[in-house]
Amino acid sequence: MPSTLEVNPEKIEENRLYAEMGLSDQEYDSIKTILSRRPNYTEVGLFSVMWSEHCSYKNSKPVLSKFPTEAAHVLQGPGEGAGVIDIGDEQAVVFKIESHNHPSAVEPYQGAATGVGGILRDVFSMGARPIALLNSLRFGSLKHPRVKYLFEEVVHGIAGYGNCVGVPTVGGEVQFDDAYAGNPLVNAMCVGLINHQDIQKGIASGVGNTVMYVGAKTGRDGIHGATFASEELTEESESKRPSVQVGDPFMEKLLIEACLEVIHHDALVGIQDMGAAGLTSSASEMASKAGTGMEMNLDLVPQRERGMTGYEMMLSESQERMLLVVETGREQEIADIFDKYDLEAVAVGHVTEERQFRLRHHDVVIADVPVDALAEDAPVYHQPSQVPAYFTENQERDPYYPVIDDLSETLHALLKQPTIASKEWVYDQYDSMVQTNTVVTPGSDAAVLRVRGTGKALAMTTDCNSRYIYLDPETGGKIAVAEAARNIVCSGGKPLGITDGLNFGSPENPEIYWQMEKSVDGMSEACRTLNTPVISGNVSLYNEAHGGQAIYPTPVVGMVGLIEDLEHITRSDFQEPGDVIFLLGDARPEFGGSELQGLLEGQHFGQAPELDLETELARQQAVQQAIAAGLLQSAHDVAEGGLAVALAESMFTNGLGCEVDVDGDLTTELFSETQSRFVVSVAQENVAAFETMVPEAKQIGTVTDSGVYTLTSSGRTIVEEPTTSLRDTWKGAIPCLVKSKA
Amino acid sequence: MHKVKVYITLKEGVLDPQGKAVQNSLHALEYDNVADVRVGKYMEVLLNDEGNLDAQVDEMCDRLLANPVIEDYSYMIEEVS
Amino acid sequence: MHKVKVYITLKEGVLDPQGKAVQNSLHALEYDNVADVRVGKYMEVLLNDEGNLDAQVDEMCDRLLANPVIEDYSYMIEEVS
Amino acid sequence: MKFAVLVFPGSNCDRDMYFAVKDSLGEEAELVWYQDDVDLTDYDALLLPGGFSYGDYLRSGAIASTSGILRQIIKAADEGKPVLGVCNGFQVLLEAGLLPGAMLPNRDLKFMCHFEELVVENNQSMFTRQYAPNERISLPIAHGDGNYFCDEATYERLQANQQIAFTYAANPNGSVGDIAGILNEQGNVLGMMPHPERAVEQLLGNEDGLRLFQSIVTYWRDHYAINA
Ligand SMILES: Nc1ncnc2c1ncn2[C@@H]1O[C@H](COP(=O)(O)OP(=O)(O)O)[C@@H](O)[C@H]1O
Ligand SMILES: [Mg+2]
Repeated sequence: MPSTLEVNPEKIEENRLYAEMGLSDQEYDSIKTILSRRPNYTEVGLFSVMWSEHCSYKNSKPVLSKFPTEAAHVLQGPGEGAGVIDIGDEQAVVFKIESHNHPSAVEPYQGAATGVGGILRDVFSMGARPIALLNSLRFGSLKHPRVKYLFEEVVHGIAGYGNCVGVPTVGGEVQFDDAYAGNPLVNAMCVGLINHQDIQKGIASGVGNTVMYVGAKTGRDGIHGATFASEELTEESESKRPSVQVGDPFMEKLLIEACLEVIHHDALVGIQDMGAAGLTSSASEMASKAGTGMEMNLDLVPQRERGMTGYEMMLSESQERMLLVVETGREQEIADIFDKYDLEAVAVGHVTEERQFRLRHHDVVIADVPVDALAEDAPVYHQPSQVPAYFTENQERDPYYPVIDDLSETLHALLKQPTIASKEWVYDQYDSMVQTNTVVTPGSDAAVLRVRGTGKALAMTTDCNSRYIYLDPETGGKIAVAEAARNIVCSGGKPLGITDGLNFGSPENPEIYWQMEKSVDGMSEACRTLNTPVISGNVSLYNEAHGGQAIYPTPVVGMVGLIEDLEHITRSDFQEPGDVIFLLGDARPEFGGSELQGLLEGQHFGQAPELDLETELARQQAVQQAIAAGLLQSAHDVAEGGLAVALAESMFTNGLGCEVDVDGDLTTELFSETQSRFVVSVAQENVAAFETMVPEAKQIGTVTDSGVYTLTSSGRTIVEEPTTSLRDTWKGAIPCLVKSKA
Repeated sequence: MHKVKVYITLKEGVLDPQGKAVQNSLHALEYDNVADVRVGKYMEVLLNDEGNLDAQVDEMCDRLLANPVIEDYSYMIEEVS
Repeated sequence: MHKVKVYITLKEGVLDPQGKAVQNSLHALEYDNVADVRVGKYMEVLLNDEGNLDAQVDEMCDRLLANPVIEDYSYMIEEVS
Repeated sequence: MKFAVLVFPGSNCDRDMYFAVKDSLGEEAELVWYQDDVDLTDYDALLLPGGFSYGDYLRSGAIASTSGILRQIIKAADEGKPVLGVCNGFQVLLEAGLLPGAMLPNRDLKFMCHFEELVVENNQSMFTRQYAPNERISLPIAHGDGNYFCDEATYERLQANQQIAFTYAANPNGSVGDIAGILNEQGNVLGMMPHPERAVEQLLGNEDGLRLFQSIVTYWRDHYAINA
């Protein structure tokens, strides 16, 4: 690019060079109006990244404004590095999710690793110690060699980064569907713990205060990463490969420890990570939020490569960097803290009263623009929205009803479906126990971490069944939130709030925009009913592979819940022979978007299962009450694969057996994915009390020590399978697919 | 039979945290004259002679041995008995 | 200024799980003539000229760059400007 | 009894070790930053925790093993003080030459984290005296480079001197002789890949690891506390 760097403002306009950086003619014109002159090359760069979808949410803002974000327990909603929720005892939980889809498609190891690094910084920049990582992944079918490579390397990258920094990766989800073949999704979530008094903000207040740069040196990596993340994947973006950043988890670990020390220093005014659009976004946002301006001398920015231009430094997305604002005159005190960790904190500028963003390089002012123009004044687009034809067709279809011959075979086949199969191959590679707080490790409904020094614990999960959302975004959006809450409730928790990762195709396509609107409508309604406000989130658009095939709409829900007493921690596995198994909620013949449909038809169509939020809430409260009363031995929600799969999953950890009786239509009873249902087990002595407390629950069988999974109907045995044989199928599926030669 | 010596290095401009860590450690050991360290991979591949070895090795490097997104490679082929 | 190219290989008799994995992957890609793969490290160390470089490099390798229990090393020193 | 938990840049099980000693074992513990100008003679036992010192760059434990504080660790080991290296701490002890052998990447090259069954091969050491002979215990492992290697002569020596403290019941990583933990010749330095500090509370799985720390304490009381 060196030759274009010389380009003067007139040439930029004449040759529409701004378009190459992702700005439209209109956007360029409004920049000219704001500046009352033509922007120079560096300035066009600043606007192009700050006005990209990734940083400005210009296409998604109108949709995001629908989310409920407030509740008495919310201490910090959307707008800072991460949201914060009170958990009592002057403590709070901090969490956020972030996508790294496009970088992971190009360089899966580093893409996923730096995704983890970025979300960690969002959390510790709030002053919180990161205590857990989760992720939500989507890939095409594991039969394709390229998908297999992406899957292995993404998992490897998440493990490589998370394990090294010493934050346990405790949960997540992985789904496989051809819709993601050309465009995998990699969303990472981080949860942190903080004392109220330590909550930090990313603000640059106090005119004259010093701006300090900490962490890795700036290189040419990721230049234009932010705009790259907002473009569709094309042949060209493959050739933009050098823009992929490389992470250094060791540096991040030092940064975590140093920053958590620095937040206790009273000379610190504000702190923010350099995420997307690096120095540009962190600096301009900190000033804009504080109502100040900022002046920086780029000669002082630590540089990894020789001859870097101002444009390159401002747009670089080198990882593991933080920006601090520090009381003037006390820089050395801050630098000393970082020095202990061999990190350099360098003064690069100062806070100004005049609300300009002014950059000097080699004694020349290379950019001088109003701070708010960058951080606040990006255009907002109300994209047109249109009901897709496929939706109307699906709604008008007769409900899908599957025909199966052999129940046992069907159960085995479902347990083998990669989306249902054990994810041990994935989570065994994650250190899920470091920090020694993980009470429930990956594999149960939600992960549970005790809060050291208290009698409390936190439950956390990520969920999103995108097939339902594809078929019916509004209902599917409700289901995503409800399912996350079910998982929290089954673990003994009370849902507190969510972070959302909105992964969609191009918002400029009215049908995709409609998917986004409707799913956010559904999510918002569920959040209101379940009292789980949205406290943070992330938007990733333009997830389309070569040829414009959009992914399934995938608004991932990350939820955290509070377990008020360690005694309430509940697992999804059956505990003792003799315990009585209950089912909460009846099945209806709902198979649209189900695993069984995918298995039999190779595609998903028809109507998503219905969801009644009041019923959902009532049942969740019933389970919560029963757990609090000490009546439940185990609790598990009925999800993909229906009751037959939920029962099997409940037996695998402890190798027990069960005898369960079902009546009615067997296909529906066993495999329907009707929502708001739970399988719980109750010790003999508590059965009466449980039945009084939850009269809706139906006894369906008992846990046995036979090691055999037995289903009967009208006195006839319909399935009889050794637990070990089912478990082998379920555990072996993914390792087998990974190992198989393409 | 031939022995192929493959050298894999990070592309210029790509961050090499490992190299940095080794360099700092060498400084701590008082080798103050170390100006830079880059860490890469070295592989020895033993090949039975079949077809065009140069073409095969190039292909192997592109497809598997090196990650073209962030790495460069070079190699030397030696005859062995 | 000199550039030292350091080659670190696993000692004979030390199992090389990485080499085995690469070899298996190459076979999966139908390079059937691959008889063996060993994976080691390749480092480039840039040194300002001070004292006896050979002695320094030997020492660096012994103290840090290679682990004598499992690894051998060799190197080449080139002059650069 | 006073334990030092040594913290290197990139250590990440340091706090876990600290809490295990302080809260579960009920003894004194201090986190000691590797560069601090401390005198380790004040401590009765040294613990090298797990993690990724220096990012595990070059070789796991290699860079940490060259830091100045190792001189003090070696001195303490020479004096017969208990020195325990867990996971990355074990790797540091190997790289520093305090224990024989070296670590290679796991057989199937993947990091792995789960509980593994171990066999207590030597229950006579100061670290294992609370275990029964050949007792089977379950401890978490969490490592990518835990494939212990030594040459045959060394292995024979380890066996002859009862230096093998723990083996895996089902070798997960390819280690020579299923080795999970080894002692030095004097028996006062133990390196092990499994994490005893992660198994000191029933809430988190089991308390099999707690007895390792209790062994150190009872040994120390028997030998020193009388004079103290
Ligand atoms: N889908 C969403 N729902 C709610 N809040 C969101 C959403 N997307 C982004 N946000 C909020 O907007 C703010 C800016 O987000 P983002 O740009 O992703 O953060 P960062 O700059 O740290 O990467 C954050 O507070 C984030 O929580
Ligand atoms: Mg951020």
